[in-house]
Amino acid sequence: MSEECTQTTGAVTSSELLSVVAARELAGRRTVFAGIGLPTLAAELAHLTVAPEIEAVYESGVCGAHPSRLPETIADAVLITGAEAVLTMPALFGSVLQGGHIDVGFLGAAQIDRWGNLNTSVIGEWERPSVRLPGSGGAVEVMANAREVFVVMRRHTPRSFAGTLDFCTTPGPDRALADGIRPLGTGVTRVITELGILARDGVGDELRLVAVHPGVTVGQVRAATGWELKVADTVTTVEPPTDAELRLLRDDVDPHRVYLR
Amino acid sequence: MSEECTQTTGAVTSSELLSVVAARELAGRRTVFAGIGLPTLAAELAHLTVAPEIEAVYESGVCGAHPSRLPETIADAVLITGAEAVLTMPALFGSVLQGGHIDVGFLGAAQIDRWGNLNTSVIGEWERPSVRLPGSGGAVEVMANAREVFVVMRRHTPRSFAGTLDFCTTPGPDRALADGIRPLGTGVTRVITELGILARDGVGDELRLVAVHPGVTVGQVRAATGWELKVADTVTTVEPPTDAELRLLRDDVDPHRVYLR
Amino acid sequence: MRRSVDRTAGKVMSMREAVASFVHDGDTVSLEGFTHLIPTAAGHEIIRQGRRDLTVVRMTADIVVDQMLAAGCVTRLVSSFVGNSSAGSLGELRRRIEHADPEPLAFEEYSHYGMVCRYLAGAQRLPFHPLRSYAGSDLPSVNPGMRKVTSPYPAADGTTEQIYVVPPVNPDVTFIHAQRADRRGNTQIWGVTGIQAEAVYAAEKAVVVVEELVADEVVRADPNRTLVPAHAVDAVVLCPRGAHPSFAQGYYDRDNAFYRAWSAISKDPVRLREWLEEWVYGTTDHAAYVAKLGEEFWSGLAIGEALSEPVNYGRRL
Amino acid sequence: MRRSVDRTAGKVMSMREAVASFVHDGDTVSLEGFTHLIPTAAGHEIIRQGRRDLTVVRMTADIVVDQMLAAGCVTRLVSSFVGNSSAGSLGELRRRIEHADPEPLAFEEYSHYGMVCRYLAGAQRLPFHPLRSYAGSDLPSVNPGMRKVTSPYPAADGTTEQIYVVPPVNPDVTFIHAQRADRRGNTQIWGVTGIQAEAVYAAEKAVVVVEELVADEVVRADPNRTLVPAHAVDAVVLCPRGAHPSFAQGYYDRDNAFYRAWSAISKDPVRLREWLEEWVYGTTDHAAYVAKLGEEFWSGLAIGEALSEPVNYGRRL
Repeated sequence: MSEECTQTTGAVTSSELLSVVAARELAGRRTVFAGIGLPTLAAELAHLTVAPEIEAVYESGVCGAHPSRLPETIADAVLITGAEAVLTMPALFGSVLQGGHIDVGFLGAAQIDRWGNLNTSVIGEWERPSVRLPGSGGAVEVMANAREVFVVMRRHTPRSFAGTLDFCTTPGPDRALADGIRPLGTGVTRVITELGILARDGVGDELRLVAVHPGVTVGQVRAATGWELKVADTVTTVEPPTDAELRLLRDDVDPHRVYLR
Repeated sequence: MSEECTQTTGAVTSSELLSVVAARELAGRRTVFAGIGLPTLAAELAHLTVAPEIEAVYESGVCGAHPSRLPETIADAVLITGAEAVLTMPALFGSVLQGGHIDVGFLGAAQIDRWGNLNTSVIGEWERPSVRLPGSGGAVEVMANAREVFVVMRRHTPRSFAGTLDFCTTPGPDRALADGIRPLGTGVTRVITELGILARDGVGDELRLVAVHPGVTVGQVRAATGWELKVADTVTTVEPPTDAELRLLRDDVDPHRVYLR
Repeated sequence: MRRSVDRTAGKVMSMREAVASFVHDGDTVSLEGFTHLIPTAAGHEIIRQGRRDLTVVRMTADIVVDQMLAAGCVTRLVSSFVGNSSAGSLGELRRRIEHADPEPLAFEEYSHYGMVCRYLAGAQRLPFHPLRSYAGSDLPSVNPGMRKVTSPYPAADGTTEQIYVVPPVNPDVTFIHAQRADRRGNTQIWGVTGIQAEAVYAAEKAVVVVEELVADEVVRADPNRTLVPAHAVDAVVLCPRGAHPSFAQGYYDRDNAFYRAWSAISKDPVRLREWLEEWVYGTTDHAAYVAKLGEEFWSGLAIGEALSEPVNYGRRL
Repeated sequence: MRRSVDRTAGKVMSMREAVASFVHDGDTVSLEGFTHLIPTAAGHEIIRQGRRDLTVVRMTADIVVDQMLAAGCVTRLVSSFVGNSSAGSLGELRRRIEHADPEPLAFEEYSHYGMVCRYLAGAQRLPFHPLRSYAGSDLPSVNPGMRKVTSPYPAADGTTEQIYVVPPVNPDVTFIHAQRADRRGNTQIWGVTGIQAEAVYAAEKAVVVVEELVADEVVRADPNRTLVPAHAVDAVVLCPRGAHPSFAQGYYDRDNAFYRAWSAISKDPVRLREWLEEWVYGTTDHAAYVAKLGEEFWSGLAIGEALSEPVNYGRRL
């Protein structure tokens, strides 16, 4: 993707690109609710670069993990041994998450709409879906309670960036307000995809395109989005992963290639 | 109090009498929510006699205590070391007590009325009382949630067995029903005093005199009670503490005379 | 009124006895363990004994649930995540929901904290538990369990505030897997402890399956480690490696290869049936399942030592 | 939105700095510790610094609260038990409530579980927490905080069900005492653990006072022992014997003689004033208070060893 990187570090994969961009967005953040996979990579890379003080909190109750290997699940034994704390589930979801101690929550989804509402339940009708997806897990709680939410979506298509969700599992603050309940968090503030970065500031705000990866045009992103995508006045080009970022990611964060493929 | 005891074991004190009678009432019970003092003595004696399988649960979260010494507080270090479990306060009050796992709760009070409602807050008006008492502690929860409640009152007087409570801190099930809420427990089923034993079966039932200590008349108990006391068709005489009971109490349960005075 | 358990009665029994005694056709059965300490062996014994019409309650409905579905034990599922961890799909569950194949599956869909609050309410005999979830979600439209309550206190800005609540769940029986217990049922768990304690307290009956049955003194040397006290436990089942393919912190590691394999196995109903025949119906009990996997297999999941340091509980001098 | 704590910033400070930084006139201050680990030294430093108009939140308002009342720090008390343990009365508290002497004390009276639920609601940002208490009690008539909510689910018999609720409590600052913490604030407690974790999470700021400041490795060797993680802690104060006359399981025993003595001391306002002059105003800090009591005194509260057995957290091979 970036010529000057290729020589020293090999071709940048999609996982590497998304992890590096997500890590940069964590600058200055303190607590991140990390799912397994790209969010773990991003949090670990941020810890080594832009957010040395960051604490990854896992849905399993682990706080301040210092894993000897990259974890394969949110409750991986290597996350527990040597961690600073392992909390009960009521404490984790009640006091830590709903209590407002999470700065950034990472979420993924099968579908996202222009307000950052997410579908992880079904494709088709809920009662007899064409695809039954895993459902919320803790996503409803992360969206409702984290200060802000980053969404990482590998595939940017009109199907996944949907004009209308098949089902809204995880509502953003706009839908909460419409339901008569004042939301606590900002909802989705960043969506990081293979094409670029969408951003959103708060209640009433739509996602808008703020950055594209090198070689991607605004038109391409618009065409890949299932609604009429708003575009920032200035769309920047994402700086490709640097050699330093890639070396840290490959040699220190995921040397056994658990997630980097 | 009982001549045949005096010779071998010395005079029976009021504490000993109340402890022995309370212990007998615990026959067949499994979990007892024990306060410090007479309830601890009663539970320990019951464990050695009529209820070998009994488990004392303490407000501090201790379950299945095996103290090396008689505890002086509900959180005494000797209750913790060697206990089977020490629970958090939400677990103790929420899951164990409100969850319905306590067979018998022991309570004391400054005042009790004919329905077994208790006052531990004030003598006089709540806003500017003549005596400010400690308040509920966990008594409200014990009454609301234990299967039944035993009350031990050292002094049986018209002031403490009150026609009208100065303040109802801890309501029995009749008052709960009148407040529109279905109670879960039976409320007070036994009141053990220096004069005898009052009993009550359930909702709508008043306390009635069922037994007197040797030498005490029904008339004496009536005169010492601040309402027109109901009396059972047959009032039995409480069997005085046996030598075996007293020996266990004095030599095994409280050899250091923490509570037996 | 909740049962009162005789904590000194003989509670130690085989898995066969525990399932025969405490699981009946039509029961609501909770199996908890969040990634860690999943009571797989309990699920397999329920399959062997051919229970029917069960409602299964499990936050993360994963492989063991897919297996119970395939064995025809389950007509209703209450869950907050229906997937094979991050390793793929549950083939049987998807057939049941997407195609009613071979029969429909009633599904109550919650989120994780919704399930946590249902267990909390169940354990505490509360009529409901409030939580700051579901506002604006489509979930309440397909799940009548999610309702709103108006707070009797004004919000910070003086307005009236509404909040969603969930109802209690009170399983007929809860199974959990744990590292160790004594014969009375005092149960110690470390590592990820999840919602196991609340799931036990919420249930009418509770069965604790353990890696080790230990002497009273072991438990009593560290009472803060006891998350489930004897008075809440009806049966203790000794069943080493009973959480496989899940793991037991400090005992054996997770079988990640099996998780990855399950997507392909479960995608093909014939292959899934063969798997059940060979590994569940074809083994008399979990000990046979463990033996069939073989010691070489288990050595691949072996772990090393990382001991906690002792703390002083103190002793009066 | 709740604060976000930098968990790696310099949090270790003296009690003087912690009180100066986090306690202001008019604040709501929670001091928790249920018989065990009472943060007495924190209360004494608040007295030394002469804070005024505080609302004190403490389930068992005992000696330290009586002392803070006598020092004129407190105008409002939120509590579920106002007594000197089982050892007698609190003289100053009774004068304040019974005779408004020297000035009235506003008092919010709860029960223990009512307070637990207020902390739970505070920690979880809930508008209220339900509990099966107060039905038929006179407490709601003197405490407008206790209100009823109608359950949106029918009761088992089909009728409508009501339940009492309590509002959240969110102290400006919570102080707890604990056995040990690391420099980041990861705090480990054993023995009676009470409501400390929830009291910390309910507060805007939290100060943890510890018997020992330990290396990161000590905490990380037993993460299940950490009840309060670093992200919830703003300051760590090393203050050995800071719970006296309460106790610290595994460190020193309770000073029962002082509890018994307090009834007489506090009954006489002059004697109480003299006690404060000598033991609080007359000591520069808790180290001076400890030294003044003398090593012979402390040897009387010394305890022996009863170590927990280590458990294996495991290590990937």
